[in-house]
Amino acid sequence: MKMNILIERRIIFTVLFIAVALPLIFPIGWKTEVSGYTQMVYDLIESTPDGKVGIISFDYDPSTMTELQPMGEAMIEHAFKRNQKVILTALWPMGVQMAEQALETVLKEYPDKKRGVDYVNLGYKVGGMVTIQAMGRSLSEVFPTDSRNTPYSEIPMLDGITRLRDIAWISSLSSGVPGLKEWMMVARDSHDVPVTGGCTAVSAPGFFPYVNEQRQLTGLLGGLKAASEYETLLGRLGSATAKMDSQSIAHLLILVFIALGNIKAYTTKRRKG
Amino acid sequence: MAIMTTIGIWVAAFFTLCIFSFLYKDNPFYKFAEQVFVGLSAAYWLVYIIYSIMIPNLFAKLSSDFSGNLILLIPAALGVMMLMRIHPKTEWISRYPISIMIGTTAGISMLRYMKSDILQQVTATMINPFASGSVPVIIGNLLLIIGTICGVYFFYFSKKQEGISKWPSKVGIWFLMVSFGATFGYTVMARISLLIGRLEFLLGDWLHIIK
Amino acid sequence: MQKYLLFFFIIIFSSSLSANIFEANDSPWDDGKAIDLRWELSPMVQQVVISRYVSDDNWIPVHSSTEAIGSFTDTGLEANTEYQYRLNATFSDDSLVLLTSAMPSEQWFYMGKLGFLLILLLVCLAILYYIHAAHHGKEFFIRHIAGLDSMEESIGRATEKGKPILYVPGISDLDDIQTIASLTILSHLAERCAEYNTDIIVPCRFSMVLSAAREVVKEAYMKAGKPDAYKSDNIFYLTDDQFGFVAGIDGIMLREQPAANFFMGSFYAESLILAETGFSTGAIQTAGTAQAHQLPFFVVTCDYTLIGEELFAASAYLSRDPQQLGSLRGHDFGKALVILLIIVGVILEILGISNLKEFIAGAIT
Amino acid sequence: MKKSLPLIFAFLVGFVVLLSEFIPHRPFNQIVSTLEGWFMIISGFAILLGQISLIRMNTYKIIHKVPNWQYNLAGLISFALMLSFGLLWGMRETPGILGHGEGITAWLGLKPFDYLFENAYLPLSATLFSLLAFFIASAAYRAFIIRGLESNLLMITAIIVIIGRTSIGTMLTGWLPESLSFWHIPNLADYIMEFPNTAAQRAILISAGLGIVGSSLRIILGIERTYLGGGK
Repeated sequence: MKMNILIERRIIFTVLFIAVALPLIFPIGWKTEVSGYTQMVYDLIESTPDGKVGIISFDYDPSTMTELQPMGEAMIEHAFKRNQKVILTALWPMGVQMAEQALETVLKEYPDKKRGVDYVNLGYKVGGMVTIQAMGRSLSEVFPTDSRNTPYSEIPMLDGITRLRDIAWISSLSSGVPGLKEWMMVARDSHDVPVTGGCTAVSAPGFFPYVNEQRQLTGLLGGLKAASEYETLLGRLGSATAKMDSQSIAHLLILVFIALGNIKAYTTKRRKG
Repeated sequence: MAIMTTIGIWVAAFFTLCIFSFLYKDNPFYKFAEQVFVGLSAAYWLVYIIYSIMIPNLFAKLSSDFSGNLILLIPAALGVMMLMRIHPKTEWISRYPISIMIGTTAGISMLRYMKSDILQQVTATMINPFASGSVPVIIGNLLLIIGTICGVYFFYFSKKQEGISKWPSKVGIWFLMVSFGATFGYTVMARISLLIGRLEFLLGDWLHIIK
Repeated sequence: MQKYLLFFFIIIFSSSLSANIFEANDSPWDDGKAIDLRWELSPMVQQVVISRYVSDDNWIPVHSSTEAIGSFTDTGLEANTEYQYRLNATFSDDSLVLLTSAMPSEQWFYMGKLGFLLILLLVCLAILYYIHAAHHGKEFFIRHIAGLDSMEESIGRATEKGKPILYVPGISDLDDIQTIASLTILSHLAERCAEYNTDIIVPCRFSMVLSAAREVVKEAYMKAGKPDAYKSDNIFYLTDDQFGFVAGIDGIMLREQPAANFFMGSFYAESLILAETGFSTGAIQTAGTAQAHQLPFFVVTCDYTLIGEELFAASAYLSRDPQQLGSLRGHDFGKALVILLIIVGVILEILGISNLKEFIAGAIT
Repeated sequence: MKKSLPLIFAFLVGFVVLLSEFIPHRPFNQIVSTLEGWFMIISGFAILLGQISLIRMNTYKIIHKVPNWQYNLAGLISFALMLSFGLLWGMRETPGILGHGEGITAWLGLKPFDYLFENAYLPLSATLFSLLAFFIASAAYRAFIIRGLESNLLMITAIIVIIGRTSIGTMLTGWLPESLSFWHIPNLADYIMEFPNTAAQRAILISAGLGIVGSSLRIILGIERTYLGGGK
């Protein structure tokens, strides 16, 4: 019995490994459709006037970067494309490194964007919901300096930005607590700033009730599929799109596993019964 | 520089394979990699707490304008009291900062959860289901209202659920099951994505099989 | 008298026709950071620009419009400071400048949050009332929780097979209320196990949980009158690493083949691995967690699942602790209120009345 | 005394936070604003504490040579390495005690702290969680067996969502005419998410939210005091 389980398991592991690897080596190029919630996120940034300042908060660590990093890159790029300025921040310490990596990727295509003028990284702050609440009163109290130790008052793009109300939109890329939910609760429901963002697919179903008439969340990007949809909207062949073939094949395989499992259970039951 | 980058990629590949070896069975490589992870993670937190919180929000303010920021000595003292938790004998001192933190969090979460997760959700369910012209949306809106009410009723414990009052709870559980199914589907997607990311590293950055 | 009245009406009439009004007032019921501006101009106006005085003849535009009658709220101001506003109106052949000023001040209540406050107070008072009542011996009914039925079945099966029962109190530390609820359930289960002389194995991830679990089980054995049957070695620390902990439990399940598994408390990604291995060994499985993401895996792999709040209800039911019972009853009051509000709200919406909805949602300040 | 004073603190702080939500007048918002600033600093210390105790526990294991202590030693060494790199040369844009360390950065291609992050921390963290993909596959095979009505509902929804959230769904039912577009699998998956899923998740949010309001209330009033340790 024991051996059986282990061997069976290893076979499944190997098959999955191969199924995910093959489409990476030989891409198929299937198309994706854009869903309504992704469109809402896109429209929010698209309809924000030039020169406005948005916040992108990197609230995740490398464990979920495959899903969230493409969203971060696409959103920075979108803001740059629309001539908006972005503040990068993080409620998770690992988010700071994620933000810098995303920025590096986008800056390759937008080399003339300048730190302090078009974007700034304000770094990591501890405290989650309470800290966001403090940002609602004063950003410079929470962020005395940016990650380069430049004082808040000396950063040109932050001139006239004193508290959350002065921000045009906030996007949180979130894989847990604190993250999107805390931003939504404080920045949207208490300070009336539009909040949008992305989350890992695991937590997406739990965020759907917030995308409602009241717009607690303006749209939602749930997982890699949504990231690739956003890339499609931007007209950018990014890293998420390239991975969707593998995703599709692996999903098919999982369905096959479920079917096989049920057939096996049925036959054993019949043999026994 | 190029050599160090290549070495870095090999180190990364080594650690990746160490973790994957757990799939065969628990082994020394996995245990080693795991402890390295724990150590690096602790150091990462420490460094960021020092450079992003302690220095800019506390020490820099105190050193640039001590008399103007005298009040910051209070949280600094409370913070030090927090560290007293490390010894069983002085642990009681940490109760003061903890009580302040817990009190603040309790106050803020009470307000924010009441507003966002209760009131806003209630008002978001107060919709006219027939406002839309399209049949699927009308049905959807009805499902939304009925599902929310029955779902909340499922979590209502103070009443015997017999006879007719059994039904809302039953319907509530059906909705919960549909939602769990959706969560399951999304979780499959999430987990596979993570694996794709790692394979992309192994096959691309490390082995250069894909570009 | 009539003459005066007539004169008065003429003045009002003419002023409403031709006079241009521009006025500023402190926004009521707020934190003194906003000023309401209102203007009425003759309908020929083409462009309206409102600016706020900053310093040294410096005016910054805060709003522009093409409407003859309109209003705007300027926000982000300092309380108790006088602000001057200038309105520049452009007509096809003429232009006009109007000036006004106001001082924002803080009030003692946010009127927009009245609905919020009332409902919050109502729920809090209900919770306090029921806790108070429970302390004074009032008995509260708790509905049947299907997941708890598994206890008898599990113990029965374990006794019959002579195999132990495995109980995992979640992977969170003692500061998580789910872990506390889990320990309450453990206490009850351990007592029944003691009665039937069935072993109960409890692997723990944290030392705090370990000592609490030992205490709970020991007490349960004493209650059952079998303090000698208590084996402290059956409750042990495994490792505090997440996946290591799971691997350890997997090993136990395959080796010991427990007749029943209980997974109660806070679980994360590992729920799937645990429940799947348990399923394959054919044990009766019962799970309970408030971690919504993990429920799907438990529902498909376990025979019984305590869903979300059911975990806390089960704990209150088994412990009969007045604080838990009272709170639960208070939360139930809240749920009944929510259901009522939704039903009334939907009916009003269908009738086209949205006052209730606006009152609850309130203004965001 | 050792317990009652902290309880009073928690009450005062929580109560002022509640009041300031509804009273826009001074001094409440200023007090809360100060508290929020303090909260951040104290939380910083709390995290410091967490990491210090972790390292202390590791050191204890090494000194007392508990089984497998060698692994803890590896952990401790990597901790020391990463910490000193970070403190000396800082990370990314942030300078450390010795500034930006241009020399060593030029040699490594990255700052030493970032080099360790990218080549050790990042792969470890990402791979640990990618293990779950394998476990979900094996669970799909062995545990998702059709049983009662309720688990069937779960399975059917799961299958629609699994297909709908990939390109396969687009291909399978892409040929459907406009009038039947509701049955197009990606649309169906979105519909499930938007209506029944939202309803159920909303019910979960509301009932859990009430639980949080209740426990916050009990903490503020000092009825719930397990956070002080040592039971009731």
